[in-house]
Amino acid sequence: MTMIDFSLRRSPLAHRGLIARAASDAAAREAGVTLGEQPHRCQINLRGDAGDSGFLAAVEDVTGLRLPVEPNTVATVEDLSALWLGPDEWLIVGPGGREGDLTGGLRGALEGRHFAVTDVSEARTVIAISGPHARDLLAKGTSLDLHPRVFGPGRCAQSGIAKATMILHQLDANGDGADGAGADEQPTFEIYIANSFADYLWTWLERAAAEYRVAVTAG
Amino acid sequence: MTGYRVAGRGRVDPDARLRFIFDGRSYEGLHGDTLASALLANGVHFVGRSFKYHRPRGIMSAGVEEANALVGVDRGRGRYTPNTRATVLELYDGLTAESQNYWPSLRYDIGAVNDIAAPLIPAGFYYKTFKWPASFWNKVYEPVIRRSAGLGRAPTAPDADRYASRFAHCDVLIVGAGPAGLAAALTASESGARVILADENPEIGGSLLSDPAVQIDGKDAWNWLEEARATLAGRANVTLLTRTTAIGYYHQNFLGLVQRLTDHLPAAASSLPRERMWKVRAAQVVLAQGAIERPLVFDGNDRPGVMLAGAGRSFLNRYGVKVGNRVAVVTVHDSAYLAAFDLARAGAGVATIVDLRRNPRAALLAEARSLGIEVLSGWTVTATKGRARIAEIRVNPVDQNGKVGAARMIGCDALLMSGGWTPSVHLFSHSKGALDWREDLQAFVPGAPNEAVRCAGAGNGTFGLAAALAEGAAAGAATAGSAGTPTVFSVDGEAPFSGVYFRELPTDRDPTRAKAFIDFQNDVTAKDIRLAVREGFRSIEHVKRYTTNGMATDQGKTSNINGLMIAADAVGKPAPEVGLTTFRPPYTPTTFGAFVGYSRDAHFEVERKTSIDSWAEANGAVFEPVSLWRRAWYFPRSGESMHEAVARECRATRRSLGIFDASTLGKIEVVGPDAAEFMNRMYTNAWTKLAPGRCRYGLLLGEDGFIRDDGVIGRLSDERFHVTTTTGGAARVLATMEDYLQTEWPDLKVWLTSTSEQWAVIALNGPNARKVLEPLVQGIDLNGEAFPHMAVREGKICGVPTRLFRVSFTGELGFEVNVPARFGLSVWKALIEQGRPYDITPYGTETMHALRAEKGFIIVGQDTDGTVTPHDAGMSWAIGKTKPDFVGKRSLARPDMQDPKRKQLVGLLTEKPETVLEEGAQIVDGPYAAVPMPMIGHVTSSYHSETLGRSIALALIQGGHGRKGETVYVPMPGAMHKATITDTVFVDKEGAKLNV
Amino acid sequence: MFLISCPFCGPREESEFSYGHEGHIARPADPDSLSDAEWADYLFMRKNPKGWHYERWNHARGCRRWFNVARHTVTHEIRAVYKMGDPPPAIEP
Amino acid sequence: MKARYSIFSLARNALNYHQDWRQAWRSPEPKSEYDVVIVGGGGHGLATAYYLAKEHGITNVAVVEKGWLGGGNTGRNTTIVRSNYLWDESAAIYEHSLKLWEGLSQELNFNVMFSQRGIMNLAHNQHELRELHRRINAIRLNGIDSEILNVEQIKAFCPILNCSPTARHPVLGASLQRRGGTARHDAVAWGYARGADSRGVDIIQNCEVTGFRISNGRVQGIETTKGYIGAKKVACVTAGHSGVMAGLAGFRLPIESHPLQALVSEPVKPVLDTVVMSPAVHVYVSQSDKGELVLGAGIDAYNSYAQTGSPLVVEHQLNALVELFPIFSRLRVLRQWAGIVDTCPDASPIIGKMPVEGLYFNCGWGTGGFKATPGSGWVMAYTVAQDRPHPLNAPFGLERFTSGYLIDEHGAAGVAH
Repeated sequence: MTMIDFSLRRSPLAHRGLIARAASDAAAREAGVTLGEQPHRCQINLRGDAGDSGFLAAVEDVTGLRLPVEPNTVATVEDLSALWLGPDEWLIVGPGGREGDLTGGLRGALEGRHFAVTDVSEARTVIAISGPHARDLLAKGTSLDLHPRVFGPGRCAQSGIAKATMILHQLDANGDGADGAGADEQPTFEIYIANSFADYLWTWLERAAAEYRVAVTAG
Repeated sequence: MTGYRVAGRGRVDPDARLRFIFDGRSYEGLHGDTLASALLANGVHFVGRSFKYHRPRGIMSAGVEEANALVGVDRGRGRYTPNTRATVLELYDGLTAESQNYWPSLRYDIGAVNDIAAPLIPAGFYYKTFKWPASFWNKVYEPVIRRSAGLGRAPTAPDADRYASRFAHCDVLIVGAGPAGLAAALTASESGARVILADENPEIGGSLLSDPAVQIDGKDAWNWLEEARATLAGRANVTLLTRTTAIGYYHQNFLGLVQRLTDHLPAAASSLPRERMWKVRAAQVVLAQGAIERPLVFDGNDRPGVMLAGAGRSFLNRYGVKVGNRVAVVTVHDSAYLAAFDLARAGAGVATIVDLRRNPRAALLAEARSLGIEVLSGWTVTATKGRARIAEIRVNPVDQNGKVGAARMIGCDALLMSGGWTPSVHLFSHSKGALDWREDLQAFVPGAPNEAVRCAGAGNGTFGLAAALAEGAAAGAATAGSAGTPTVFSVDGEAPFSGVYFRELPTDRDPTRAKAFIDFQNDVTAKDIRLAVREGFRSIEHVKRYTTNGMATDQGKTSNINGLMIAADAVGKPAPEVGLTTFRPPYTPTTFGAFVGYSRDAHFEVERKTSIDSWAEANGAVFEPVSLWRRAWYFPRSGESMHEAVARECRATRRSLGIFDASTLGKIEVVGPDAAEFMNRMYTNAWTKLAPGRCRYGLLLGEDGFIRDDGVIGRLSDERFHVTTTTGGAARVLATMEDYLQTEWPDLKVWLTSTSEQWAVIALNGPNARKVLEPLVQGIDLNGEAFPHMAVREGKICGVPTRLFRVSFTGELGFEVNVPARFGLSVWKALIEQGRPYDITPYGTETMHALRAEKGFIIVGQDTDGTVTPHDAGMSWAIGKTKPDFVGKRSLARPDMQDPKRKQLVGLLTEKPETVLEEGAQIVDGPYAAVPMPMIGHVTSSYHSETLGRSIALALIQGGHGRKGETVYVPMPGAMHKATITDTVFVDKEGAKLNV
Repeated sequence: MFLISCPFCGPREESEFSYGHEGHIARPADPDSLSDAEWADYLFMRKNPKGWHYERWNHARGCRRWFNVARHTVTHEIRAVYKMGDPPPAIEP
Repeated sequence: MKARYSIFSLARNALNYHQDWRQAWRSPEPKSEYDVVIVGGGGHGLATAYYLAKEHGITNVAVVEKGWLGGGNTGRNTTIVRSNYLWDESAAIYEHSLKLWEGLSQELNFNVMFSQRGIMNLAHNQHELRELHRRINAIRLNGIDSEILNVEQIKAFCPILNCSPTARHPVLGASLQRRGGTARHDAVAWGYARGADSRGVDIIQNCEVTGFRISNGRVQGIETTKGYIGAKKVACVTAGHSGVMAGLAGFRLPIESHPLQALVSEPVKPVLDTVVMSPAVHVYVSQSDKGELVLGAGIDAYNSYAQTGSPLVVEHQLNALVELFPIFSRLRVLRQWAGIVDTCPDASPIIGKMPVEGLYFNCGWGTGGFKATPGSGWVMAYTVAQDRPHPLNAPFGLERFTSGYLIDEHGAAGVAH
């Protein structure tokens, strides 16, 4: 794996100084909505035939992930997740730095099949939205129905938000057990947004959230 | 307490007194009042002037149907709102409002001469005159007409408020929280269905708010209402929205609701939006919009003090205000009696009830007698008197043959009228549901639906409280599916509810002279309607458009049906055959801002920025918008003009080294065993033989054969192409590729992935480009033989992975450094550092354009306009001659594509080297003196060439390829310029500078 | 605003889709063999029916897949949504 | 010949309270045969009838309309009239039309309220500015009035426009055609109807065409809901429904029908005395003599014959309006509606002969038909009378789609109007 000088990396929202603006944990707990950037995430776009069990198996060997074939769902194993983007398209996400070994590993394992592995880690940043008003805030920008009966933890969708296009992922409920109860009152969403739209979307979110108590979190 | 306030009545708070100002005078009202009820409590009826005749007008209703009482509300700078209906304007402390459409004052209005001139200006008079002399229309007539146009005045400052919007999804959306809507909501929400209940009023209840005496389930209406509210509020699956108007009903149960959040508050927190647009997608819809009372049509029915009977009752029971101390009533319907009785009990003297029906219900007559109210049954009203307020009515008996007897005058200070009730079918009509004519109601009611919708209550033609509750409950149960069973309600003390319907009331006077109004705001009278029909306007749409009936701000809520009945009578056909004008959104006038929501200022549209944008900004770049992007246009140093800056940037690049942010280019990875075949079919060029590691300029056409996009395409391996597109074309090209791949050639084994945002692209151009790169690049031999022009290599720069292209859009030795976007800025900075010894110069899009023009490289969309073929552009070389097919190939063979007279791209050199032609200047053959001049083409690109020290231009000229050396003329404002046609390459024709 | 059921992602709002016009117009396999009139017919001539229209939509802001829709051009009822290559369903007029 | 309209006839009729006005046109039953039957009682169809009678002496003519006169796009459009088109062919036909507009109220003895308040097209970026110059230069050399305004001149001409350089789409320049403006749409239909009727043309409303009778390649007449009507020649001028008519006649057209939405605000005292159009932000607006702001925007993307559109389009056009005129934000939408326009691949009309002998079509005006009403009717009358196109409409034949000689006016169309 090639050495990359991470100190040179700069997220599309770096100029907003979000870390410096981050609220205290207490303030964040009180907030109606929290917003934060999670800047450097490994993102691999994977194309292939979901009907080809060999393809699915090969991907599982490399990533440990059983690619989700149910639309709008996410498979997660430890720090890797696979988001369903389409009938033959997934986004494999994980901690920054995994790009090299994942792309290499996948290309090796899929040799001879009709597939495409494309590193798009640099194409989008991630904005995390949490809190009791998270759904209300998102509803201002997206026409997706985010009601717990319809969406909920472990689901994802590509859609529009305000005048941008996003990938939305609702995380599994943290701390409140797998029943998702916590996710109902305090859901956490992640928006994958293209770099060049990130500044627009961030300022839009802050403005739309103004009528709730909003706090910035450090990623 | 003012003279007209009735203690102990209404839902207003007698202890919460509010001051407000109307037309400069200070008044007192109560919390819970509307401006209208507060004015009436102060004895003020005369509140405005009508649109055409400027007649004095009073409050005629208690709701959204108000046509007269429109006021301007002033909440300070950037917060002036005209044309607000006083009847729905909630009172707050300090409210400041003014009446409209008069000069100099409401009471003494010059425009009132129109009322005297009325005989000269009947419906449509303006079509018949103002034609001579022709020049007078624009200079004299129209300016005068425009001076009298409009109602309120427009705001003069930008809106200081903010607006919100959101999407919402539900199982059942219920519009209207009157008895029917509440019954539907209570039932539907029992089963846990997601229910949204919306009502335009500040509180739920609808007609119950004006009918406190009636009993539901053994409770007084208002107690039952409070319990219903509590029940609904207690259900997590119910969203209760008051002050929320359903404005439009669109396809597949998509409805727009506008919620008013702050207009009722004296002052609101700045974080609070003024209004919120709810965009609701509902599985099922229940419409319970209720009904609107009809005015009666008689001479002088518009005088201040004349109002709908139901309104009189609402003002009393809901707001604790009696509309007069000596009230008269004229009616064809039972419901008006209720207003009379309630007013009498409240101590307002009720003079008389004039009932055109010969035999009203005995029960009503009995109660009237017990309250000491005189009932004239079988009588009519033929005139009213009084200036700023009604003082007398003229009444006459009508015998069974319709003969009108001798008149008698009755004094009064208010006249309540009821012409019966019209179901509100507006939203149902928006949804394209069919409307059925109900002869008994003389009204349209919902028929066959076009969406998943049910109607209930008065809005469905189902009158009476018990019936409305039952129908609402049934609708609620049905929408909730099998889960729901209709709640059953018992009702006591329900009033009778029946009536007949009239057009103009019978009169003993000449009806052709009567001013019997139908559309109060637009001053349309019964005789205007008859005139329109007489002149051949026999369709209701023609009548409406000719007379403007129903086109005022109330959109015909009180006038459409009366207009239709009179038109039908004049045409001599049943009403449904004459038709009903379609109801159109919005249900009530809706603030522009509510539609706009957050899309203002910076958020009106996305502004895309590259990873290097912040450096450009910090270094004084001037930006230009390019599609959604903002791009550095040029980098002026202090005191430099644009021309000087661009000249310097050009010089530096040609002589040493320029650096340019090309990150906005679109990038697509085309991957798979059939990648080359796919490229062969999409682009004009041949790709099979392109070796991995090499690049080629690609040209993309539409099927019509015209140039759509272009870009350099690198082959990374046998099965992987790195395609670049124009900045504006990025999304379009990928979509087009996916279209062909998925719909025409699904057999091809190819995947397409956008990498536009993955890569930052830094273009280095100039003789010293290689020198600067060499020390920073690892794993790539930059030597000319190892890395020739039009090649691509993968390696590292500054330790960062790169796709390094050796390409040139300037004609100089050039490289395009693709690095992962997050490293774009730091690599850019590193190159700037490394380039200092060579005076590395950042340049913007203007210099890029000028340099490429010197080389005759086209810019799609500037040198082409969607009508240019590759041959026209002099790029036949880009067409793979041996290929059987590619997108657009067949169209190139059409006769007009072969025409030698087609406009072709050429170079132009002006006779005077300092003359820079205007881009978009037209080209002619001769130095014509006069227009029209036959045009043979136009200038597409034009610059001062710093390299040549003179101007250059590219142009599309008829048969241009065959006219090199010929002279043409370019007429520009103030001058006719002479120019010579040349080829398109002005600098380094043999391309020597590239091969180093 | 339509509610369109993407065959892959499920029901989504019209704003996520882009319109692809009349469907089932296959690109000629050998365009060179067509007369100018036949080519113009393929390029430009359309049924433009008042009634059921078999048309293409692209889930542009979603999975980027193209698919077919049978929609009524007066009532806007969407009767069928089906994948590229599938035959148009028969609908009585 | 019926009584002329004038201030004097108004005064005379006022004396007896307007009881004696004669009907503006008759409502006759159809004859068994006509020399020419015109399908479509909109502005273009009625103008065709009027000029057939007036210019070519052909008066044995019927206009059949399935609904009420002017009930289609004539009565639904935003009434903009201009001739500032890029290509010579377009400029010629629209300018011919504009010249007819300038005398139309007198010609028809019916005030169509043609108001030459000027049309201002805004440019918001370098590309638009370049295209603007190209268009204006071409228009000028074609002898048509047009001028370029810089930002200062724009501010002076329309002070309430947001000309801030920091706007998301800053105003960089504009073109102005002072002779352009608006007219009263209904009056155009009514004026032509009255004029045609007085020359003997039968105007037959509520008469829907259900088919064409065609034998050996020549049209014989039309089947209608009022029975068969014979015709030596049939002219279809049916705007949004041209595709349907072509289907009945057995051929297809390069046309799609789309909804075009418009809206008006509540009336306010005059603040906007010109027509402002902005292709980049997608809106155009004027203020009517009643005080209402009249707005339009682009078409809905999909085929439709339902006169409704997506609220998204309305939302976008109001976003654009408030961006250009921030003071309008608190005004209110009074009424929104849609018409059905037939769009051509090159955004230019089709006027001429069809594959069937004796059958003529005038369609494909897309979003720009109203302004062309007089000129369109004038050339259509010539084409029908002479059985060959007038030089003004010769370039707009169906053949161009085969030969490739398209007259691409997408740029000129900019936003729909």
